[in-house]
Amino acid sequence: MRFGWSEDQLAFRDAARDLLSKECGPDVVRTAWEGAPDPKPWSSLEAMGVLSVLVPEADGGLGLDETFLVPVLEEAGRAALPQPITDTAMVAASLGVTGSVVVTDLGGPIVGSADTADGFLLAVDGGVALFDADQVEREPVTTVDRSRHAARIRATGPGRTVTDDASEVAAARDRGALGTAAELVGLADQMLAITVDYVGERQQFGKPIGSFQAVKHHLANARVAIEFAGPAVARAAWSIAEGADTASRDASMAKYLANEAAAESAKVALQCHGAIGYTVECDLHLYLKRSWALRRLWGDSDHHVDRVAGVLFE
Amino acid sequence: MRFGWSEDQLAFRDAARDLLSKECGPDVVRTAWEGAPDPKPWSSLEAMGVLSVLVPEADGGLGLDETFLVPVLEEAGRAALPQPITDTAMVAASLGVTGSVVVTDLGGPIVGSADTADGFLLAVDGGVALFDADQVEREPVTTVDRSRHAARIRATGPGRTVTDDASEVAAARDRGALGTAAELVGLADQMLAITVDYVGERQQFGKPIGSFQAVKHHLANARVAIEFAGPAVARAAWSIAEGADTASRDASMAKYLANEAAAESAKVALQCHGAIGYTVECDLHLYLKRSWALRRLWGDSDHHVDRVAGVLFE
Amino acid sequence: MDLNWTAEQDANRAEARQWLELNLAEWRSEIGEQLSGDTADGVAQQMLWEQRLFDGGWSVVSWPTEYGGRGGSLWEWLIFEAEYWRAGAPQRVTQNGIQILSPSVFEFGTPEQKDHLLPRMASAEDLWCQGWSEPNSGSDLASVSSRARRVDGGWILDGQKTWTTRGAFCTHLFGLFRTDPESSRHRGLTYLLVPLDTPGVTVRGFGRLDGDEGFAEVFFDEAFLADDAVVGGVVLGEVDQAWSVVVAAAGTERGLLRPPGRYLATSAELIRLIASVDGDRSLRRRAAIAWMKAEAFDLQTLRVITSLLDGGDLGSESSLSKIWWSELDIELHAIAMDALGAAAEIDDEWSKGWQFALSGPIYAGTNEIQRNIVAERVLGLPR
Amino acid sequence: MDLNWTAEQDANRAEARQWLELNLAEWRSEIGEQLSGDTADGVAQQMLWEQRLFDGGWSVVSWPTEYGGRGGSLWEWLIFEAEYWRAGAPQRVTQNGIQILSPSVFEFGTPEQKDHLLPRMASAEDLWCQGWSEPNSGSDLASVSSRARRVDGGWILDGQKTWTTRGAFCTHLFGLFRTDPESSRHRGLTYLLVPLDTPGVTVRGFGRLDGDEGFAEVFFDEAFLADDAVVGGVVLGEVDQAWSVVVAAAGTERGLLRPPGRYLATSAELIRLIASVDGDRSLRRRAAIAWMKAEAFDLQTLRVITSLLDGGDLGSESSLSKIWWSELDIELHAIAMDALGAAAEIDDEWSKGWQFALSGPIYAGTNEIQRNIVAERVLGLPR
Repeated sequence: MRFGWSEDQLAFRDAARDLLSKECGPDVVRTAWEGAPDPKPWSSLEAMGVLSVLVPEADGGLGLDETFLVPVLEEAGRAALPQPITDTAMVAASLGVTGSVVVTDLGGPIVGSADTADGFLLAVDGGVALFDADQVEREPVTTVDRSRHAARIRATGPGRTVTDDASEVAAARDRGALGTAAELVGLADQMLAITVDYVGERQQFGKPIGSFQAVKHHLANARVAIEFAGPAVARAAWSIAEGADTASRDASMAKYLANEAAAESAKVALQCHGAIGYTVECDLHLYLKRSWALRRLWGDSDHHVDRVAGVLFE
Repeated sequence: MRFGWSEDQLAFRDAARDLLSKECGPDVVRTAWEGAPDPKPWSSLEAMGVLSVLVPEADGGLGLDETFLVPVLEEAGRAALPQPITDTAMVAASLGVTGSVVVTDLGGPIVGSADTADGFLLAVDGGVALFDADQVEREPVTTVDRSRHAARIRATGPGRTVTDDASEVAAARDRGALGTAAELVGLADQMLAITVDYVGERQQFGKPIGSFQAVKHHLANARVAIEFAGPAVARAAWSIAEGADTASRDASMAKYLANEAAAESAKVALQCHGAIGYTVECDLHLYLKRSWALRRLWGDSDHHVDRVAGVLFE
Repeated sequence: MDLNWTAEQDANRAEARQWLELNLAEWRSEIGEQLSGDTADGVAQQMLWEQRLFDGGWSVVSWPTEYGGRGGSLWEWLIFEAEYWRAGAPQRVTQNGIQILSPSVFEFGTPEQKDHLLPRMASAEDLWCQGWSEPNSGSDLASVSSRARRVDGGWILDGQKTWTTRGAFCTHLFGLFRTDPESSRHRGLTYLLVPLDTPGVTVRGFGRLDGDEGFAEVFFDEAFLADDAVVGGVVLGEVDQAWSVVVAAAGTERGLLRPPGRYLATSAELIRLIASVDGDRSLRRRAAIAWMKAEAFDLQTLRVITSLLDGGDLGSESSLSKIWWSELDIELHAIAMDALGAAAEIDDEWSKGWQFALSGPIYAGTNEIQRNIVAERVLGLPR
Repeated sequence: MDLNWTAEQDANRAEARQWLELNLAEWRSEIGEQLSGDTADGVAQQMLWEQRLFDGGWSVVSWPTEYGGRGGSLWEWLIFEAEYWRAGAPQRVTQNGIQILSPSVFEFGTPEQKDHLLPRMASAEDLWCQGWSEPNSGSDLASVSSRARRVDGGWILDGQKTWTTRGAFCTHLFGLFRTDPESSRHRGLTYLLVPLDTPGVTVRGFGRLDGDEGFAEVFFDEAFLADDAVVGGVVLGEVDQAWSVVVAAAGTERGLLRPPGRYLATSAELIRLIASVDGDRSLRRRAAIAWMKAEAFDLQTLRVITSLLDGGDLGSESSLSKIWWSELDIELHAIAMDALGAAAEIDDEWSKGWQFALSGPIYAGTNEIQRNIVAERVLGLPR
């Protein structure tokens, strides 16, 4: 028994965090609201091997498992990395599909980075098939988080069957829930951190607003939710990596707790920022809106609670 | 349109409040924990006409309606009057059944004042029948609120049919929910008032604990819940008195909001009292435990929410 | 207690309903696609709507007819508002003037100010925005530092206001300015009425959370505000005595009553939404609970109006209402978002409503401040 | 990361499970109807159980064998606790000594104190209660006013402690006493060990919320506490320096780790209850959520133990756990109450558990205090 990331996993994560803090600050996220995202952080992550963690070494990947990838996805969430890293690095890679940006509709009908993706992994008759960018039709969707560049996708070409195996598709969905849960924990932590900084500086009634007990308790609630979502995500990474019997249940639990932690953190972050946070000029909204989108991708809270209840009351 | 109690209704209520504050203080509630309740407040209310508000004048009652009775039931709740006043004055009286203490199982299988009641109104084959004390068998139940003197009741005699009309039985249940809702609003207000007094006096860290923002916000939440439950109870009284189409829905709404207000008030009252409230030596527990019992009598929150949802989504 | 409306009130309701149905249809066909009221083009559309409302005599139902009102009672106001929201009519671009400024004009204005300001406000000739918050004065309103210096024939204004709702589209601002430079906190402030085209006043619109330009910063750079820049004078109440105006406004009934019809209308839409997506039992339960809360707010408002008509006053109890409706609005929209599932992220009416609802616990005094008020002034807890 | 238990740990678990099954059955047949551990007769029953635990070597799994422990690691402690609660074994009457006093004895006790106190605590020969709270010192522990005056050969104690859990059934009290009469707040306090049969000490049991005599008041009326009233001395740590002991105890790992098995066991019972009453979907959802929270607490504990074994320390993060388990315990029991419906008011195990759960956010520092600690010490917000 040892429940903590290894030295290697931590080093890999820290490298990603350094990279993202340099190359994917809020200004970079903002550019993705205006047009195509800056390709730099994505290609740096690619160069680091993040996109091919799950790809076997024989195929040019790192040949590692989800316990290496998940800590990095938390960092991608913290940075609100515009591209759908869970789709590419977690779901597509685990199905043996590589490409620079591979997106999928397995997590829901509204697909991110639809305009720049070079691969589309679409649900087809109980299996999944891969389509090139010129084999699909995009119906763009304006989402609250503009940096998602989302669309509904319809295949126009034949595609290449990736799997017909329903259990592989189900496993891919579990990985999508896990990856998104990791991003949400990072986002929750980021929203909390921004807010802790803000309430320490903002003065009202002659003192920092962070010294008011109501503000303290709001932020403590967010911290509590994050504290207990993190281990659930880590455990699900391990369960999936090990192929444990409980992998699906654990993925659902991770997504549920991460959803709720992100919801709590988003709520108190906005409230404690007050009017300053209620503008698109404040960076907070970049993270807030990403968290709203990810909460409902790869299954919302009700969906995952029902899956867990299904196991407990089977 | 005029949404407020009349002068007469207020005068009747105030008389009941005066009477109960003199004759049914916490010491009197405590005696009901040890044995038979002090009969004084009950007989005073009887003499005032409270038990026969709904009884026609021709039958010796006051010939008034629920809008007179409900404000008094709030006072009975505030005082945690040990006897089941909703059973007697609201439900039995509206079915034309009089007697000193009439109890019923229409609100649930566990019946209060089972040892001292002189009439038992029991559900029988879709209708209700009245049984004397010697026509029933009691299976005593130890409840958390010992002052309830509760039992499960089984008829052993033939009884007297009161009604076979399912709609009258349903109306009796609505009245039971309404009366209990009124008691709960009074209880919620009482628990809050006791706590406001306490936190104004109790000193910790060199000041009254009521000056801490966390304590303030707890108590403000209880006050908000009560503020919006009260009008729902008043409206249901009017709807039932007028025979409005929405009477059942309104009774359910009243019971739901009163349940939640009492739950909120009970929660924050205990928390703000701390260890002092967590003892049977503190009066708070008398009101707390009564509120727990009444929340589930005459339909719990889920039951009443489902009834309202049934109307809204019919 | 009598919850029946009178025949006259029923007739009022029918008249309002009919007028709204007809005029909304006409207005909608006139404007084509309806735009957000927090954009320049949307405001232009809504000015057409305000004009209709005023011409129809519905702009300010409870005001005396001499100021452009209908002379209606609070009941008629409530009935109209219920119909207004039920009909899906747009949020009023005139609301900051009508809801926040007008009660103070009624109470503190000179006859000349009333005669001039109120009809122009009702007819939307003047569009008023609120100049209270500043970059360093949000919850702590008494800390405002924008200054007005007395000079011959007027005032020189300096400083900055911000988060000014629809400031970029308004003609006038009412605001608090520090006129006694030696003063601190709530003393020495004056309530001034400022045309936004005054030289030295600069307005910069900026994006609210939903991206619409619903907020503005207003900069005052040695701006000269002539005493007659507003007919009747630019000072409302007494010089250095703005705080008494602000406090009284919080206790007056006009405007501060939030119309419950708005939340009843949202809950009715929510129920339609959930019925249409075949919501499961727990969504239906949540919607029923939210509906009950909207209904309870309506009932509580009936209770408050009855009490006002009996001579009571609103006082600090308005804080109870503010907590309730703001948290209810979030609850209603959160349930809708959950019912929409994956579609919740689409930028449409529901998600706009969700974002707007999130401002409820912040504006008009955060809910943290409201809970302090409930605890201290309603319950009497020590400060 | 490796969430598999070793073969040795699996064997430990099997051994514990088997021992508990056998011994609980024997103990239950020995005592007949099991009474509340907060009554005199119930404590007598539980002393028989404590004796079995000690004889079996399971009383203090993680203590060194020289003090009556099993010399197990924190993992073995965790495994045993999970099995303990899973088996439905009773709450420990020895817990205040083992969980709260013993960490301080390990850190601050003299060798003689350790040799004497710890084995007697493990074997339940001494039953310890905590003398911290006073009528005017609850959340504000630093305000204690019970006094100890130094005299020849000992101390004279005066004052009162209260809400002393199981005080009426214990043999000894550990408590904070003001030994420097000039001192205030957290300075000048001494941590004293007091046999409850000391002349001048009076214990009065009284009813907790559930009516059981689970609380006591302890009165000190010129009570003479001889220096040798406890072998090794009655002062733990240094005179006037109790606060450093209290602070260190909050940061040490032993005892303060709340065993998650307790909540996992309750959530398993809850799931059985709801399955048995054919709970509707929303009850099942609520139970699944509560189960996830219990599971998350288990996982977070595994994370904390891993970190402790890596040389980390617990520190203020224990406040996060306290908030979580105390509110989870209420949630678990509230769902059970709702599942029971009308039967929820019956005075039985579930309603006892509900009432006990309500004490969670109050004792061991209210959750309001814990949230302050999280905000100030974990997040670094200004005090």
